[in-house]
Amino acid sequence: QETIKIGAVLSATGPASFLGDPEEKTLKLYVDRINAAGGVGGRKIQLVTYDDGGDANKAKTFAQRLVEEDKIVAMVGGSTTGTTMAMIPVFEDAEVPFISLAGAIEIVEPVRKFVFKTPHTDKMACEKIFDDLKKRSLAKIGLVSGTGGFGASMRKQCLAVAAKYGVEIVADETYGPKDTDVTPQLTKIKGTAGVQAVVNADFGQGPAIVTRNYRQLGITLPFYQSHGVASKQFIDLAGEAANGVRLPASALLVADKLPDSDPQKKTVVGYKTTFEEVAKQPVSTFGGHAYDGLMMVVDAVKRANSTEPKKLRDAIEATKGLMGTAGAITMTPTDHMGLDLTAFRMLEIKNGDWTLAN
Amino acid sequence: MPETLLEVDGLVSAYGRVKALKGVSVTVRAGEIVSLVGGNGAGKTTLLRAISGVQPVIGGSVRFLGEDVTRLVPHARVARGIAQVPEGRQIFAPLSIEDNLRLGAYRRRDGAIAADMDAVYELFPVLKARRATPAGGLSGGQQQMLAMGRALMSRPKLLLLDEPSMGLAPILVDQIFEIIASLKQRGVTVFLVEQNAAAALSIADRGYVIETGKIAHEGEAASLLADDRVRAAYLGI
Amino acid sequence: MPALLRRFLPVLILLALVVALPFLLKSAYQLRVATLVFTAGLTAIGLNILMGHAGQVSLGHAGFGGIGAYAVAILPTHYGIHPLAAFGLGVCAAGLLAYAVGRPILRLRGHYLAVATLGMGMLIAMVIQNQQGLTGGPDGMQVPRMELFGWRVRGAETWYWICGGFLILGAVLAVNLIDSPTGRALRAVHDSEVAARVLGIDVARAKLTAFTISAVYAATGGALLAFVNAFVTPDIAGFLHSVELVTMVVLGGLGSVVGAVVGATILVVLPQVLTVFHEYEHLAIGLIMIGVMIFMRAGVVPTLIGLVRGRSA
Amino acid sequence: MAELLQFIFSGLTVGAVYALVALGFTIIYNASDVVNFAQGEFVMLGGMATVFLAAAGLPLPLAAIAAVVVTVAVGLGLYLFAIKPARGASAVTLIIITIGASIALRGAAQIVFDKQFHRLPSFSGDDPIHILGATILPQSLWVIGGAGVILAALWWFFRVTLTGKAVLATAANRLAASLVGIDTRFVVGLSFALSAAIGAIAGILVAPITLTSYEVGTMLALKGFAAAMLGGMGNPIGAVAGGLLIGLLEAFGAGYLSSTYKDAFAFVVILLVLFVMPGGLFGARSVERV
Amino acid sequence: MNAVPILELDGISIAFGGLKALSNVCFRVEKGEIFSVIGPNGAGKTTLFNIVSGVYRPQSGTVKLSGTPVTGEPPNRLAARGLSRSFQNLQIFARMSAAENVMVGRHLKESRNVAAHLLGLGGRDNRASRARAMDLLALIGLAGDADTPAGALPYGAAKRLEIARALATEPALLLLDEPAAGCNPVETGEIEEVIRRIAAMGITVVLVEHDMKLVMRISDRIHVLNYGETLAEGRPQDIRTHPKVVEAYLGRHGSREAAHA
Ligand SMILES: Nc1ncnc2c1ncn2[C@@H]1O[C@H](COP(=O)(O)OP(=O)(O)OP(=O)(O)O)[C@@H](O)[C@H]1O
Ligand SMILES: Nc1ncnc2c1ncn2[C@@H]1O[C@H](COP(=O)(O)OP(=O)(O)OP(=O)(O)O)[C@@H](O)[C@H]1O
Ligand SMILES: [Mg+2]
Ligand SMILES: [Mg+2]
Repeated sequence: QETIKIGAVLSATGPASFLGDPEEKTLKLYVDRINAAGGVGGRKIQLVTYDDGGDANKAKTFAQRLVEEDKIVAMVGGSTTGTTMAMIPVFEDAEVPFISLAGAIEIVEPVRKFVFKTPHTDKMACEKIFDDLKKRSLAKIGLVSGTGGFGASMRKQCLAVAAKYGVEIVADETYGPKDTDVTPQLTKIKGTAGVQAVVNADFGQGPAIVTRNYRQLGITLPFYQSHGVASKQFIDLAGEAANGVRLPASALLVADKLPDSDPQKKTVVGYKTTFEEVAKQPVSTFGGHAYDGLMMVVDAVKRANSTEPKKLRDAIEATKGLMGTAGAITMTPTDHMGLDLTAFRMLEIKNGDWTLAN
Repeated sequence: MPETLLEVDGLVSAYGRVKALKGVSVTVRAGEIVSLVGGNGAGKTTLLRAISGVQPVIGGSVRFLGEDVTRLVPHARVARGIAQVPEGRQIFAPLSIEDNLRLGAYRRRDGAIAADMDAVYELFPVLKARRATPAGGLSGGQQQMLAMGRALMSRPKLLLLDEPSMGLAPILVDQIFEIIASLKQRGVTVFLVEQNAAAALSIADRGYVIETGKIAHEGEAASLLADDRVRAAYLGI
Repeated sequence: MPALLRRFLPVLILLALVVALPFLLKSAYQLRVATLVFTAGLTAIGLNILMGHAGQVSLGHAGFGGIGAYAVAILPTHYGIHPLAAFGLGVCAAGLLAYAVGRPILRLRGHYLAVATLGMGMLIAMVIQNQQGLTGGPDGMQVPRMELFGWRVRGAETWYWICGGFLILGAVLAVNLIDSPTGRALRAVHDSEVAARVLGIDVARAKLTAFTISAVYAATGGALLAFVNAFVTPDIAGFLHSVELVTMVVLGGLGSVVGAVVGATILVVLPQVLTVFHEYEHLAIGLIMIGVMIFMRAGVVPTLIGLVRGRSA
Repeated sequence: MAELLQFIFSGLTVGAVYALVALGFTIIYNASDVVNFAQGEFVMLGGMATVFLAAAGLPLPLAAIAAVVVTVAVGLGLYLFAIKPARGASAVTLIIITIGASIALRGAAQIVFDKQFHRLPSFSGDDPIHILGATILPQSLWVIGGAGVILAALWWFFRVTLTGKAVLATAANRLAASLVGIDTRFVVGLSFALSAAIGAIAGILVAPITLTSYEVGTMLALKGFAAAMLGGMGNPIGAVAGGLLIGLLEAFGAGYLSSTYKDAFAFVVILLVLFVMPGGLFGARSVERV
Repeated sequence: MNAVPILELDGISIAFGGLKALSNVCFRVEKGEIFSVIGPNGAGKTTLFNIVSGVYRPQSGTVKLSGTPVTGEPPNRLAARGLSRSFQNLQIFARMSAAENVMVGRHLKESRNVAAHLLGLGGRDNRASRARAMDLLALIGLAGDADTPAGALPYGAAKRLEIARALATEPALLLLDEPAAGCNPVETGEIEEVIRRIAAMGITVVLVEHDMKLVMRISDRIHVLNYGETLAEGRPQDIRTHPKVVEAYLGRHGSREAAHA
């Protein structure tokens, strides 16, 4: 019987390998598992992955290759917003469903017929953080963000929604994706009058360095990171300094601490255990996004009982209550992400481990 | 008959497809001064480079003190006692004059290096005056002195000289030829390439004439000097 | 005339290639790869004028490509300028910038010139990356489709022919230049600046000419790439891309027009072919580069030409 | 005041990192006129190998030594299998070979190690040292000290030892070097080994601050190269001065101007310096007679 | 004297670091002369050429070409004024053919319209320059090597190539720095012939050379430098026996050679 050909263009190397690497591992891992268990409705999945190295130009070429040479029926991938945006026209033209793993809201707003995405948007992360600030009656914050894709995009969103939560950004500093010291920026924030909390928007190693510098300078204000650091690796890299940091993230990170009653618990514990066992590295939410994307396709194939791309697209759009690592996913013709704010949890790092903040 | 120091036999060498040496044979015996004369592009420089090992050869052999050195790397030949004053001087421009001289004695481990350096300075006082400055600033003739001094620093058994008088003031040309002649007393054997053929042959024991990659004449220096063909072609008389 | 034939042989080879390829390439994907080779090749031909002939390195040429690319993205999007005009403006802007910064920068030599151009390229990339409002920042921006007399220029094949045309044009101009008084002046500067000067060559001007021309090539290549992709990200102007361009020129063979295109082909096609190696891809690319340079020291094309000549002689 | 001092500390820390990398460039450059683009990979290898050897159970100091040995072996391998076979090739060709090597080494590292970021524990703890209201981490002092020691060693090597002079002579005129009896292959091989060792040591010293991953070499090489050129290529003193200056410029740029354009600020200053001093701060004016 | 001298140096001084390479050098070269500058190694002859041709800028003093002060003008502007030179340390364009080397010398006579060159409109210049280059190569005896890469020419040939290249600029004043270095007496004789022909074309020649036979035979006047200062100036027969020149420069060998001339 014919296999189900799923494509993936990921930034497995390059500056965004932080995202692409766990994504690729997750896809391979779960495709193998699904096939070992007999496939989907008796049909095996065939996964075709390409590494774009974070380069949009390459990503687009590979996207075209997936569509024309490999003849895939659905695509799960696009690690960064840049590569995703470059690939969108290819899948729109070819009418193949494309589930992006990148963060920016532009991917699904405006809604494009064949384009979906799994992760929470950075706008949601900002909202979640500001919500928490509001609860703690903190209104003036310093923002320090990376100039890479993730940080720049989140900075933009945070600046846009701040007013809605009554938050005032009194210091706005940035640093480069490969910077090794951020103390000058933090010194400036520290010296800014009235700052009550600091938010760091970035992913990769940057936030670990920022966190260490933060403690080096002895700043004691509440400190927020974004969902970009949602991996145990952050705690390893930042060390002691990570304690006390708060961040919005999916339930995945606190899988074992969730109450048994939590509807997400089974999914996240399952994914976490499987991934860590096979990949031998701590789970991150990015791999989780790939898991969610793959499961959306699998779920759609089952419901559509077809691998015809257009039918798959319709089925994906009809996804309802699918439990992913990021939360329960419910797509609609006007919402191609399918997550709401409740999917985010506010976590705090204590004693080198994640805990649910309350 | 003194022992044979250098024996070049049927040497062939080429640049790309152009053969610059087409089977050259030359013998130099210990203690001799042997001159090689020839026109522009005859292959003199190529021969000296091949003897030193910096020019690939595609045929023939080079024997030094009875040992076949044809396949030896250049520094191993220096270690066996072959030094060269190359065409175009080839000094270490950014290094100081003193360092240039010191590097001439790179293969030596004896204690007489400092003394030899003083001897070179005595030969060429200009070098001493500027010993700490980069050699690249020297005038053309001064660089030629430095190249000569550097080669002497290695205390060679065989000294290959590629146009040592080129660019030197006449008064120094005298001096250079005197030095070459005096090397003989110090037991250094000299293989000399010179355009100043008359001067070169007049201090030499024997001579070779090379024409487009082949030895055309050879013999006692005096007889070459007297040879009409040589006089007409190379001495301009 | 055989002399004329010899001179235009590179152009004829490229022309034959551009015309023949569509018969061999089946899918839009394959045409796209060929198109990418053309845009990169065009940039490499220009850079070759600077590096191969005038002997000046630039580690910032991607910056000029970025200017061309972002011109056709920004000007139509934000200022309503027609894409064709934007194309022209972008290329002019890159040329003018090269002309303006070239004078001081080109006084430097060798590796110092390399860092200076690197710095210039980085500055361009940094502006593109950080002027988020205008450029979309690191996530990039859409390039509006070009419309000519009501016809929307699109489709892999259309862009194939357009880029192929530009490649041939670029090759013709380069070949003309090399054999002209200007070209000789550039090559003279490469071998001995002081001799060039005493022969009446204004060395600064000669270098500046090469720099500006090569910047125009790069901007043209960048703009075409942006059109083809309909999307640009700051990578196009980045340091790594600059290094890639230099590598193309050297791999293919410094001083050879066909070589520049061959170098571009190697670096564009290789990653597509090497996907079979999966995670060993980068290792393989690196090793292939080393291997080519060891066995073809003068670059692929000059070495092959040398072999053929050697055989026939 | 405390703010200014903090910027200075930041600049010195970052600058010392660049300086260490820049120092690694000098030896190979001095021996062969080649800018070794794989120098950043030596730095990466030093850090990553230490991390993984330590994770495999070696005590940290031993892991560090082993990592230096591994990196030196890689450096020698690079010379023996990539540079030496290309004997007689031009400097550009050799530079492209080092670019190829850097891609290959990164590709190999991502397989042998992984694609994660790692951190080495700081050598003397993470408690910041407070000076007049500003703070500096003990590890920064290690990096600065390391740069100082390597600088002194290199200065001695090139100025005093005959081998050091042979290295310089080989770069200045390889033909003449052969003719005075220098084994030029040995010299160039040695320079690769030494550069690799310096790179590895740099990688180990900076890893607790910069963190390390298979990709960390690219940026470090870029900044290190800029630092080396700013100081005057081939001069160890210049390398350190250039590194520290760039670090300070970045810190002051971020502190007083705009953090977004701090790198731009640093590059603009580099360009300005080179316009005034085309051979870098400490570069010897090249003497070329006609 | 009659007309304005073609080259006039007045009080030229330059120092490198602490080293005074030239101090207060003055002389005039009349149009049509063959004027030689001699002196011990390091006397400052090449430095003088470098100053006259604009490669170096003197620390004091003036250079006049046909009465016009040109001190410190860049070499390319001086070339446009009719000055050209060869080099003691070869500066040929090694990667270009011998003919192309000479064609570069035509640069100022060719159009400099880059746009036209890009469009392939340089053919006329190319043909004219090539023809002229072939003539000049014939003059120096390298016609057979027109398409040889200049880097592969033997030393002596390369030196002559430099002369042809300098002649291609159609100079009024030609500076030759040791053209006969590396040539045997026969070849030196050929160089002498070339210089005479150049002079016969009405080109003024300033010559630096250590070959005393050549210098004494060919020069109208000789200027002697020593340690950057003028030691003597005069006609060959006066210089040949000038005691200071003999002592500082000629020595036995030089005197013998000079006497032979
Ligand atoms: N690098 C090179 N590439 C190609 N051919 C060369 C090269 N060097 C020398 N040749 C050729 O080899 C031949 C011999 O040259 P060589 O330099 O040995 O001559 P020479 O006798 O030393 O001449 P000169 O007196 O001018 O120094 C010449 O025909 C020359 O053209
Ligand atoms: N760029 C420079 N840097 C340092 N010193 C220099 C420089 N140019 C010339 N000199 C010095 O100036 C003096 C004159 O040099 P110049 O080359 O003019 O001598 P020359 O008369 O041409 O000698 P030769 O006959 O040996 O060629 C020399 O002592 C030389 O070392
Ligand atoms: Mg010779
Ligand atoms: Mg001179």
